[in-house]
Amino acid sequence: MPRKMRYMLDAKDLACERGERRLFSDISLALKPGGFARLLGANGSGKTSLLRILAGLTRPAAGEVLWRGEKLGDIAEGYGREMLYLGHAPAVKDELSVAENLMFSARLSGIAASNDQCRMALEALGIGNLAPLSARVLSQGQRRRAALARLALAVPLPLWLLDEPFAALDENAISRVRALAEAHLARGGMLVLTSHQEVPIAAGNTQTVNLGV
Amino acid sequence: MPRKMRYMLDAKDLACERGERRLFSDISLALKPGGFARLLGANGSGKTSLLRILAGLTRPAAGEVLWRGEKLGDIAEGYGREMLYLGHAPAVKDELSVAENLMFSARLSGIAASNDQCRMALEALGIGNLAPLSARVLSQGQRRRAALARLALAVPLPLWLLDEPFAALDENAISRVRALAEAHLARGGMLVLTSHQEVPIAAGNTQTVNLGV
Amino acid sequence: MFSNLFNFASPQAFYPVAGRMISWFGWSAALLGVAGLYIAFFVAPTDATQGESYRIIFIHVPAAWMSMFLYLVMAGWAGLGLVLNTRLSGMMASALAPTGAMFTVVALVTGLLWGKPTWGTYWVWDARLTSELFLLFLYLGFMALKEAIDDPQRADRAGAILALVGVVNIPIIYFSVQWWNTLHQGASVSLTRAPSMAATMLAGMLVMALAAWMYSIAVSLARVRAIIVAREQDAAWVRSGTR
Amino acid sequence: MTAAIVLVLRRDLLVALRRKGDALNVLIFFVIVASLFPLGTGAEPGQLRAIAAGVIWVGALLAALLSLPRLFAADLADGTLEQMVVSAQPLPAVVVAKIAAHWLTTGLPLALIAPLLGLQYGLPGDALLVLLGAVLLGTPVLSLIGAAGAALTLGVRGAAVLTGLLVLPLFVPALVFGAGAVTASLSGIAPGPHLSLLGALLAVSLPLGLWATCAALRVALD
Amino acid sequence: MTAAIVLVLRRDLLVALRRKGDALNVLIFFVIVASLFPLGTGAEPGQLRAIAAGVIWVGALLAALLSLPRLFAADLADGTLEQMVVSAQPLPAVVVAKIAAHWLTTGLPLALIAPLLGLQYGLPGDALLVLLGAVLLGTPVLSLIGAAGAALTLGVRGAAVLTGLLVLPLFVPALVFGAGAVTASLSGIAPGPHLSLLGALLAVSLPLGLWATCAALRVALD
Ligand code: HEM
Ligand SMILES: Nc1ncnc2c1ncn2[C@@H]1O[C@H](COP(=O)(O)OP(=O)(O)OP(=O)(O)O)[C@@H](O)[C@H]1O
Ligand SMILES: Nc1ncnc2c1ncn2[C@@H]1O[C@H](COP(=O)(O)OP(=O)(O)OP(=O)(O)O)[C@@H](O)[C@H]1O
Ligand SMILES: [Mg+2]
Ligand SMILES: [Mg+2]
Repeated sequence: MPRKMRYMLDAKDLACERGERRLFSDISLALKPGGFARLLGANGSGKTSLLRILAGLTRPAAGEVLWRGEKLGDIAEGYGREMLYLGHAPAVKDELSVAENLMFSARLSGIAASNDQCRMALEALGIGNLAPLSARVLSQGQRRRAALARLALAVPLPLWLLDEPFAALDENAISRVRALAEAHLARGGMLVLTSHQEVPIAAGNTQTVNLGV
Repeated sequence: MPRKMRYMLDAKDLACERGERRLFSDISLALKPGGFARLLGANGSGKTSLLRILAGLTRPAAGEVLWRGEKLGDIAEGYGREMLYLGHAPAVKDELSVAENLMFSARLSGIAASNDQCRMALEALGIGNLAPLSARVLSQGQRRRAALARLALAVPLPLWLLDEPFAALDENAISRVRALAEAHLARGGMLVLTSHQEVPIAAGNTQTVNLGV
Repeated sequence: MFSNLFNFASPQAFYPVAGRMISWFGWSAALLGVAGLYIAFFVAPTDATQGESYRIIFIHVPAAWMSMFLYLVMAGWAGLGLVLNTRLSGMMASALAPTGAMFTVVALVTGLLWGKPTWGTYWVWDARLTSELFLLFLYLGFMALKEAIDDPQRADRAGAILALVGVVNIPIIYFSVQWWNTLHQGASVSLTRAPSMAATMLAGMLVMALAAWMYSIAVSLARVRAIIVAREQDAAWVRSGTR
Repeated sequence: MTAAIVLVLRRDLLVALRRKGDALNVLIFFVIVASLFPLGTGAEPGQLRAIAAGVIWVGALLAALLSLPRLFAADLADGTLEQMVVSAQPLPAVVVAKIAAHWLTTGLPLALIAPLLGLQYGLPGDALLVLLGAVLLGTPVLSLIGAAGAALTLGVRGAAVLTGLLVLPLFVPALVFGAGAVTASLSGIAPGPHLSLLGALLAVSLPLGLWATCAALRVALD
Repeated sequence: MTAAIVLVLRRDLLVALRRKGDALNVLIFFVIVASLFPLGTGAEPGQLRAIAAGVIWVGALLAALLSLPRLFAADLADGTLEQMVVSAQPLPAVVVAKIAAHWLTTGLPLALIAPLLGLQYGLPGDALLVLLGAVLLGTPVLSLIGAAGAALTLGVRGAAVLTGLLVLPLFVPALVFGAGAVTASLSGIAPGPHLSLLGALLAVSLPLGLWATCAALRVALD
């Protein structure tokens, strides 16, 4: 019980199997408000798999993930209202404009953002001028930025799970994302991310999970 | 005539338009054997577009690209036998094994690689053990490595055009790719690449093309 | 809390048990089969209207019954696996499918052969025949789907969903003769009514049905053992030869 | 719940609107299938009328099938699907909305054009009405079952064909009752029983299809 | 040139055959389609024989259409297509190989099983032969035109509408002549003219389809 109360996100003794092969086992991770965890490991070590387990997308082969003391499977959409997961597929639809994309994905996370707020979120990522363009014409980095603009709207969501958020971004974009992450942590949010790039993020409480080779 | 003879790849006064908007103009770039060019610029500045023009995939709005003194359009597959282009899509088929993927894409570039050579190429990228696996199960970084294994076989091709080769790679993989690139330059190959990550590459003759914001 | 109750559901525990059971069921199947065929071809009298051709019934009806019954069993295992996440269930479902498909084919083929002398045609598009054909497609779809998915656990779960949805076809086959008026005859063996056929015929059919049952169990157990070995290649108990 | 349905429905319809060709393809395919028969069978009015319902229904089945691969595959590839599963909205609501969008862009147009085709085949007025009713009741069944099939085959090579293999057998009852209703009305029998069977089918496939689709989507992402 | 064709053909066939069931699925699917029609239209032997050719052709058309989306779209999305265009191999060779692979995995199996289905529908022996010939001549046309359509739909906005309007109507002559040949042979008329029209169609669509596909692919990548 005490552990439940102290940690918002509490992952205990997780193990993951892929194609009959055990990727990792006995991985534990616990976050309080303001906590930041960085997942490290070589290519293929299981960082993405771990993040998907934390997001409730994949079932762990062993162990369990608790959010506010409850098991993930039992809370379903309740968790979705408090957690933002960004995988490496940007979830940006070619057929919609950049602004429409952002608006719909914010609503999907339960955030009713006005047009102005969407605009400002895009500006926070430096792509305000692209808002009316069809997402089809975006460059690789612009597409990632369009996906990351969700972060600027996700202020009410306490937990962010980000998979390689800095890949394909230029320096300017990296520092913008970093600023968003630090602001999130400063206001008591929690953040788990994977990144091969060494981007320092200031947090009161940082932990590192190393999945090895 | 003298310019034609001195440079293998000679791109003159290139301009690129996308959706009625001029991305860049008056960009020139010329490479001799052993020459290395790094394309810089913010997200959306046109690096990928420029690389695709050099590969002959996109037609420039102005200017022309000469290879061994001949215009690209006139030589078609002849150019394909001397140039390797790796875009940010890895061109790795889920349905084939990692080894089969490599074998077929090498053949497509006109390189008849034996099974052993393929194996060694995969080992050069540190994924020799994944050779028989279906590409579907690869992680993001492993997939990029599988695509980059082509470099280890592309020794006979004098020109390499690489779009963000270091994205999603861990440190170990980055240094392997860097070693391949330096060996290529050292034996008189030419290399054009874009990268947001600062990866130093030793070359006799380095030039930087900055496409700005 | 189910972990004790379903302890036997671990492939490791099940493997040797299955090994011992196979021969029992195999021999029973053989004996019953011989007895059933003997009744069918030597004891049962010639039919007044259909002559000798009616003897197909001794294969046709048990096969048709098994084709439906095995589907229900397969779907049951699949559903169990989906709910309790036991590995063995998916393997059992996979092992049952080919046998079920085989009996479906037998029912169809014997029906075709029987149709020619009795109805004057091999095939009519009537509801019972068609729904039985679609049972075959369901079996094939189940196997194709499992085959098409690389990850065995994922394949099990996807297959289970399909198998459960397909269960609706079974009542359609069974009641089709009542719901639509068709060429095919209705049920003559019923628990609530006195059987309307000769006692020897009934006995022959029941013995053949039992034989089919034993055969199905034996073959499925053998197949599930093969699947266990193939899937658990990495597991230590297979490598150490405890089997 | 309703908010979530409206949200996803609006989004899917917007995407469909931007790619009008897809819906149009389905419609054109349907018309071609249906008009091929007068060409192929040597147009005898009596014969035509007899097969009209069957042809139109088969056309509807095939058209529905044709549009299935698009239902989830694009969403899976670009990451939208995983966003939907981890979202704040209940998955069944998302799935209901996606199926509704599918029906609105394929089933409904087919239902609206079916009486025209029936006219072409010389069906009398009341049979046309029955046809319209049957297609309106039956196409949602196709969308529901089809969605389950599409979800089951997500990420699988040759998915389109596999989907066909899986769902066509389950489509058959809709075909039988749907065509049966029209044939009955042509022979002067009341089509009511057939239509209520179709309704029952819809009532069964609604929960079943939804459950299977949600379950299969979770499996596909695991 | 030949080496390039063999290379891409082998690769595509390997991709197709990696799933053992893939080609088989096409067949089973086709059989299901063919079984649906009699179910919907009622089951009189005379009628069945009359619609047999139409049913088989619609099945072929559907199988072709269903498999088209995966012809180039997957290659575009994963970058294989741009690799093929910048490769050392001539693009027309690559395209020929891809179309041939498509035909070998969809058209050919259909052609081989079509006579069996014809048998099921009660077609006489000579009509079966005509059917086989017609399907063998006609399915490559479907692959060729379909490939051009699939290439046109890649990337270019609004091209989907264009494809629907261009490709499907172009399929119709193949269907008309193909079904016509069988119907003619059934009514005792020589099917020769229909078959030679099919042959002419193939002769026309070969260069046209190839050229259009190559051009469209370059446009899609530009
Ligand atoms: C391919 C064609 C056929 C198929 C798919 C088929 C299918 C079936 C099925 C599924 C059953 C078991 C259902 C039940 O017990 O109610 C059955 C039983 C039976 N079939 Fe067939 N059948 C076919 C052809 C025939 C023919 C041609 C005859 C003989 C005229 C026939 C006679 C029977 C009889 C007598 C039973 C047992 C019914 C009973 O006693 O319960 N079937 N068939
Ligand atoms: N079905 C499967 N069969 C075998 N191995 C699998 C299967 N699915 C995934 N894997 C393996 O599991 C690992 C997946 O790792 P994951 O995607 O979590 O890696 P990662 O740490 O995120 O790597 P990266 O840095 O490259 O993104 C890979 O090594 C992959 O080969
Ligand atoms: N059809 C179009 N209409 C309008 N703009 C377009 C169109 N196609 C491309 N663009 C624009 O052209 C630019 C393409 O840039 P490109 O992909 O070359 O960028 P990049 O420098 O490689 O960027 P990144 O670092 O993000 O990869 C983007 O700004 C994009 O918005
Ligand atoms: Mg990863
Ligand atoms: Mg780029």
